[in-house]
Formats: sequence, C-alpha cells, structure tokens
Amino acid sequence: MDMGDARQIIARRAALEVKSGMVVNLGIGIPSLVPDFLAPEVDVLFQAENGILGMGPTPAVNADGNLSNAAGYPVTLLTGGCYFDSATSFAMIRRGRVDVSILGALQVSADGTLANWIVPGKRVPGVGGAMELAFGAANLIALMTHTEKDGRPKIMRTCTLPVTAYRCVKKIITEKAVFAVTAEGLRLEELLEGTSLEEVRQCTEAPFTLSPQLM
Amino acid sequence: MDMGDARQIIARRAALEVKSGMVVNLGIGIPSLVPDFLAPEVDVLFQAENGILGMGPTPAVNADGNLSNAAGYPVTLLTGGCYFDSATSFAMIRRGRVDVSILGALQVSADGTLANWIVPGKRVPGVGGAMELAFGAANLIALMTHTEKDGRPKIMRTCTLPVTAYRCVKKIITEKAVFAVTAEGLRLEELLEGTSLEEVRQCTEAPFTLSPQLM
Amino acid sequence: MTNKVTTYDHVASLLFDGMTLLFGGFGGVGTPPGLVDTLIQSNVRDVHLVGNDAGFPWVGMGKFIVLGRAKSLVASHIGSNPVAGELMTAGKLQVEFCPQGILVERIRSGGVGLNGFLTEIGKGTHLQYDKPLVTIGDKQFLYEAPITGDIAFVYARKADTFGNLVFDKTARNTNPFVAMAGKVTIVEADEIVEPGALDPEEVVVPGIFVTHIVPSSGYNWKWIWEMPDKLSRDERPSK
Amino acid sequence: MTNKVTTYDHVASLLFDGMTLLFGGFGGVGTPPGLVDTLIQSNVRDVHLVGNDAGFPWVGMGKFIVLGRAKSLVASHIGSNPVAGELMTAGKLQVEFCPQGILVERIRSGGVGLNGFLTEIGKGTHLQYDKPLVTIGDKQFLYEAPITGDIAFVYARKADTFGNLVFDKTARNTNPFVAMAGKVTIVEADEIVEPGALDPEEVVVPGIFVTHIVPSSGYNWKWIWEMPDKLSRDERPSK
Repeated sequence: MDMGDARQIIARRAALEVKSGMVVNLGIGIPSLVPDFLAPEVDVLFQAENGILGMGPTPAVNADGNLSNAAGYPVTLLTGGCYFDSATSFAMIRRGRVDVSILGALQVSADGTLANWIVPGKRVPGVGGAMELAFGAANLIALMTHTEKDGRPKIMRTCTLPVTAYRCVKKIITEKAVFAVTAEGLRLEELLEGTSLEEVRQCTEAPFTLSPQLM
Repeated sequence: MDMGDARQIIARRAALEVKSGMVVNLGIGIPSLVPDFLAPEVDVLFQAENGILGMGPTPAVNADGNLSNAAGYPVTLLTGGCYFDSATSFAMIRRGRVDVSILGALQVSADGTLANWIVPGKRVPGVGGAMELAFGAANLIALMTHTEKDGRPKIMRTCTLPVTAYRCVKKIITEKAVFAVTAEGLRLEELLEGTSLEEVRQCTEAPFTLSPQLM
Repeated sequence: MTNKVTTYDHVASLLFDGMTLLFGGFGGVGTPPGLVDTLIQSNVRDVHLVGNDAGFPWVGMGKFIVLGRAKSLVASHIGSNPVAGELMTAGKLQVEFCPQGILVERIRSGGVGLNGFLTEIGKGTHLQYDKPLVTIGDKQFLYEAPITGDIAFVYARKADTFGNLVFDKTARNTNPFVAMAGKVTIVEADEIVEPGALDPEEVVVPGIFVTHIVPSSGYNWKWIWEMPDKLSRDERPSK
Repeated sequence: MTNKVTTYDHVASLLFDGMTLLFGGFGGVGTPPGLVDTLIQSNVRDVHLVGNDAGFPWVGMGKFIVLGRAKSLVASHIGSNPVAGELMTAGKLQVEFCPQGILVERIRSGGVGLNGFLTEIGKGTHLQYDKPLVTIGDKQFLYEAPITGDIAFVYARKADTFGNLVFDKTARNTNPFVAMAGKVTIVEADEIVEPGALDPEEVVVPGIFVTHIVPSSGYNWKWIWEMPDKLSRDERPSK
C-alpha cells in the first residue's frame, strides 16, 4: 500500500466518527481529507481556528484572499456561519464547544499523549493551535499512518518526540487499525482493510487489549 | 453658600480642565454637571464605561431604553461614536486611552489617595468602575465640596474611609480651592470665588504648599 | 444547524435551587426581562448571582433580588437597589464587591476557558478580600479567579435560531461574556431570525455558545427617568 | 474628532531599530501589505516581532523575516516559512513558540491593561520554557505574561478617519487585539471613510486605540493557491 492509499483509508474511516449536529475542527494533513468521505446527509459545522464557524468547501472560482482556512487555503462560508477573532475562536476550543477535533499526529502513546508539533533537528513547524485543540476538544481523534516509512512504530509506550499535550487523545485511527484510549490503556477496536491482529501487534510498540468483538 | 451653588461652582471650574481633543469620563454626581459649563468650541469625546465612546446629550424626546449612560439615564450618540462591550470599555480605561477622568470624591488624602465608594454603616453604593478609572486615567480630577455639611474636612492627611485607589488623584477641585497633587504633597493652585487662604487653611486637614502665584 | 428556540416553560424547568446564575446588564439595561420574570415565578431559591450590579428594586435583576431568594451576589455596586443593601446588612444576602472592569474580565476568563488573571487593581483595598497575591519578577499582583455559571441569562437584539447574536447599543455591556461563561446559556432576543439573516461580520457572539433562545416581549419595567420623583440621587446607579 | 490619516513616509519615520513590533494576520491573511513593505524599505533592524506565524517567504511578515533583520519572533508556528527555520537554526533569529490561542490572549492581556493570566495549556511541555508556575488552591498553572508593542501593524477592511475599524472575514484574526496592544497603532485600511459612515454597532475596534491610518493598495503577493507548484505540503502553514 502506498502512502496516498493509506491516507485515503484513514480519512475514510475517520469520516465515520463525524455525526450530524457536531462541531468539528480538522487539522491539516490527513484530517483535511475527511470531508471528502462524509455522507451527504451528514450536517456538521466545521470550525477553523483562524475565525470561522460554518466553513464551506473550496470556491470553484474567485478565491477571496481574505477568506481562508487555518492552512491558508481559500474556503467559503455556509449559510448561518460567521466570522470572529482568534480569541473567540480559541474560547470555543478551550471551552469544549468543539465536539470533535481530528488532528494529524507524529506519535501517540498508550495513555493518549500526543506529539505532533516538532521533529527536533528536522522539522520545526511550530505548535499552532494543536495544544488548545488537544486540551479543549470533547473528543480528540488522532490520525496517522501506523508506522514511519522505515517501519518504526508511532503508537508508543511513551512518546519520544516533544509532547503537544498529555492524555488527550480518545481514539487513534491508522490505515491498519482503530484504537480507543481508555483509563487502562489502549484497546484495539477494529482491524482495517484485512489487516491481521498479528500484523498490528508487530508494528505497535504500546501494549493494547482487545475489544470483545475481536476476541 | 448652599450645596447646590457649591456644586455649580465646582463643575464650572472643572470644565476648564477639559480641552478639545480629549477623551473624558465623567463620574456621577457633580462630574455629571461639567458638560453644562463647556464652551461650545470645546470638542471632546465622552466615554461611558457601560459601552459608549462619543456620548451625546440627553434626548429631548423618545428616550431609548437600550441607550443610557453609566448612571442609567438616557443619552444619545454623536456622529462617529460607537458602542462596545464592558471589557473593551475598561480596556480603554486601564490602558490610559481616557485622557481625563473626573470623579466625585468622599475624601482625598495628601498623597492623592481617593476614597469614594463606601461610608461603612451608612451608604453601600459599591465601587463600580471607580478603581479602574483611578488606576488608568492619565489625569484624574476629584471633585467634592470642601467639607462635610458639619464642617469636618474631606481633604485629609490620611483617608479615614475605605480607599478606592492609592496615589491616583492629580487635582482636587472644591468650591473653595484647586489643589495639585505633587510628589511633595498638595499644592494650592487657586482660591475660588473670593475664598481667603485663611479660610482654606482652617477647613483642610492635609498640609499644603502654595503655588508661586499665590505667594 | 440546530434550532435552539424554546419556551419560557422549558427555561423554568432548567432552573434549580442553589444554582449559580450569571446575568447580563448594566443598571438593568441589557438584562433580559422575560427571563427575570421566569426566575421570579419559578420559586427557585438560594441562587448565587453574578452580574454588574443589583439593578433597581423594580428593574433588571433587582426585581428578583428584593424577594430575598438570592443567597449571594458578586457585583460592582448595589447602590441603585437599597433593598439589596438592607438584605446585605441583615445578613440575608452575601455580597462580594468586585471592580466593574475586573468583574467582566473574570466572567470572560471563565467564558474563554482560562484560569484567571493578575492585576494591580484593588490591591491593598477592602476589595482585595482574601484573593491570593502572586509575585512575578519584583511585582506583586492580585489573582482574580475565573467565573462560570450553571445558567447564564443573556439579552440580545437579534438571534438566529442557531444562537448567533447581535446586541443593541449599551444593552450589549457584559452580555457577550456572560453568554460564553454559562454551562447552559439562555438568550432572550427581541427578534429571532433564520440562519443566514444576520451579516456574518456583525455577529458578536457565535451561536456555538448558546443553548436556548426565547422570544422577548420587550422590557417590562419603568426606567428611572420615567418616574423622576421616586428616587433620590443616591438611589440611582452609581459607579 | 482627530483625523489620523497619514502617509507611508510618516509611518516609516516612526519605526526604529530594536523596536517590538506586533502584527496582525494568520498565514499572511490580514497582515497589512503596505506596512510590511514600508518596514522592508525602512532599513530598520533588530526588530522583535510578535505575531501568529512567520507567514510565507513571499507573503505577510514572511517577506521581512527572510531579510534577516528580525532579532526575535514570538509566534505559534513558522512551518510555512522555511527561511525562518533556517535563520533560527543558524542562531540568527530567536524564536519563542507559543500556543496560538495563548499567544492571542497574551497580546489581548497587554492590550486591555491586565498583567497576564494563568492556564494549564502547555504545562509540562517544551513550550513551558521558564514561565513561572503559580499554585492556586491545589492546582498549578503556567503564568502567561502580557505582551505590548512599541508599534502595532493592523489591517482593516474599513476605517473612519478617527480609527474606528471593521474587518473582513478571516482577515480579522488577531488584528483587534494587536490594535489594542500597540503603544503606537498603525492601521492599513482598504477603505477610509468619514466619521459616521460606519454603523456604530458594527465597529469592532473603537478608534481610541488607533494612532495612525494609511490607505491600502490591497495585498501585493501571490497566495499559495495561485502558485501551486511552488510548495510542498510540508511548507504550507501548519498548526
């Protein structure tokens, strides 16, 4: 499976987490692909931390330089949506008014600790709004490929990369599996696309239990 | 002199402190009379802490229940004025964007400490925005009758009433005199309406020096 | 988008004894009159109130306070409601005074999900109470705690059915922050419109903070200037 | 009312070496293009920058950052401006990362005249730096210091000549708080109108916070979507 396929698989599975009536914030990377897989009857409000609630799709023509998503790409506003300043935007996030935040991850540990902002010496993107989203979202879902390109695990006992926020992730979705983060640690909930349990065991550093339906 | 006369004299003198281009906040009581004595060519912006910059006079007819000054009385909005929330209102005040704040006082001490919010056991008005105005205004002018009705002084060595804010008053205007508050204490700047220096000495507890033009 | 319009009866069912109730308004201007009446009729008691002031005895939250069913009040002044002062003196209403601009920031701090702030305002005065002192560098500040409420009462000029809000003149005052600080935020709006009817730039409070919306019949009290003989100067709202 | 409209030449005369410069904008959207060019042409150096991000190398404040004349930058991310990362790695630009929502609140805290706030966000992470820990009750919080600037650069959709401001869509972002936090606040506006031409309800920043206003010629860069081949995904603004 190439990386592109994996991203599509992850995004398609993540879309099932999004239900009508929810307010959803999507991070860049894989999460930005999630809307492509939403069923048409799913009526959600997308929040973007640069100041939109009710964000609509990319405009077909005539992009407005003053109307973008948090990644700087042109978007539209749906009927009933509104604009606001950055402080109000993060007030929504910290106060838990965003129901689901779907973020890309570099590593997640067994207790739901998230690392997604820096690979020291390699990439210095900066943390952006990820710390607040991790802190405030009622439900935080982390999306990532199951391993590094060289096969090293990303679901860790303890994150080796600098932490974004501790004990915040509720669910991890990869191209191979879905894990819930519970008080007792990770629980494997689903195997995706014909992946075997053995395969998941081999490429997952963190210990995990099995959901009843997988036993 | 009756109380009403004294209040008019104080307000008329205070009006001379207000110059074109200033942003001015007026407290209730005597300060609210100041606009009556402004020369027509004086172009000031009145700020009210309930959320107006550019407050105009009482409407002749059709008072709007949703447009009042900080005392709850109907006002109007001048051209170019605007409305805002209470946090923005006090941001202006704390950041020193209000040039002059004219407050009523119960007592002022020699170092400019202001008491104007409570007479324990007698009146419990509450502090309102006075603490912020005292803290933030670039220039704070305290207006009060020179003494209590029974003759007890209100310009004190040390305030005996609970303090609103320490070392904040820049000028004291009574019906008898104008004092500047300096690093060395009070300095008598003017005698009003034929008051004698001796009379002021007798009814002022705090020590004061004389401005050169009074020597 | 969720339609949040409901009835005053439903609102009454949400109120409970001992609740912390935040309310918008400044001297009654911008306090939702229908929600105050709903509270009065509810028989709910021991309410912990937080708002700019105690209104007047017949205006704003003052109408409820005079009934003696509030247990405590955090406010910047109560001078315009002499009954509130009497209840306080009689030990029947616990009053905490907070400087006006600090109070609205405490409500905001709760409303935006922060954990309070530092200021020099009020330091060394009676209003310091037992607030913690925090030393940063060589300066000492008062710590002001955030405030949130079980219920928040908000008055808006217009709401769309999702709860996007716009306000009217000086009736805005503390309402935008009260709206953010409620666990359950109830808005009384002069006008309720469909989503899309408000200019997305003019929305002051995004609907995400709003739980319920009821239509207003307008304010149902006489303002002080409509009854000039009733009050001495000292009974008017003070700051 | 004071007329605050001035020229870019006058603005240039207000800038100085070593100044702290706050700027509005999010990934360049809402960063005032004419003011950035004025800064570039000014030869001013050792500038301490505070803003949401480092823009792109050819967009927003990024155009100035790539010149190496900024001494430090407080921002939430710099991933969209690889040159900023190179300058940082080479020790030529001191970068302090701050969570996005915390950064805007720090600017707001300075802008509204408070002395910083407490939060749990970032506690125990690299972004704690040497920020003081404050214990309130049985909880420990990070203290976040307020930020103000010698100069603030703001972009507005419309300004009246007194400086009352309205913004445009997502170009609002941090601009209202940057406007309050400048000792000298300079606004670049798409349209400058007479006092009274703005609806007093729609004003977002009252003119009292604004020092100078200049007319904009519009943004003068190409956005990333106008040059799709130029950037890999990793170079796009990230959060």
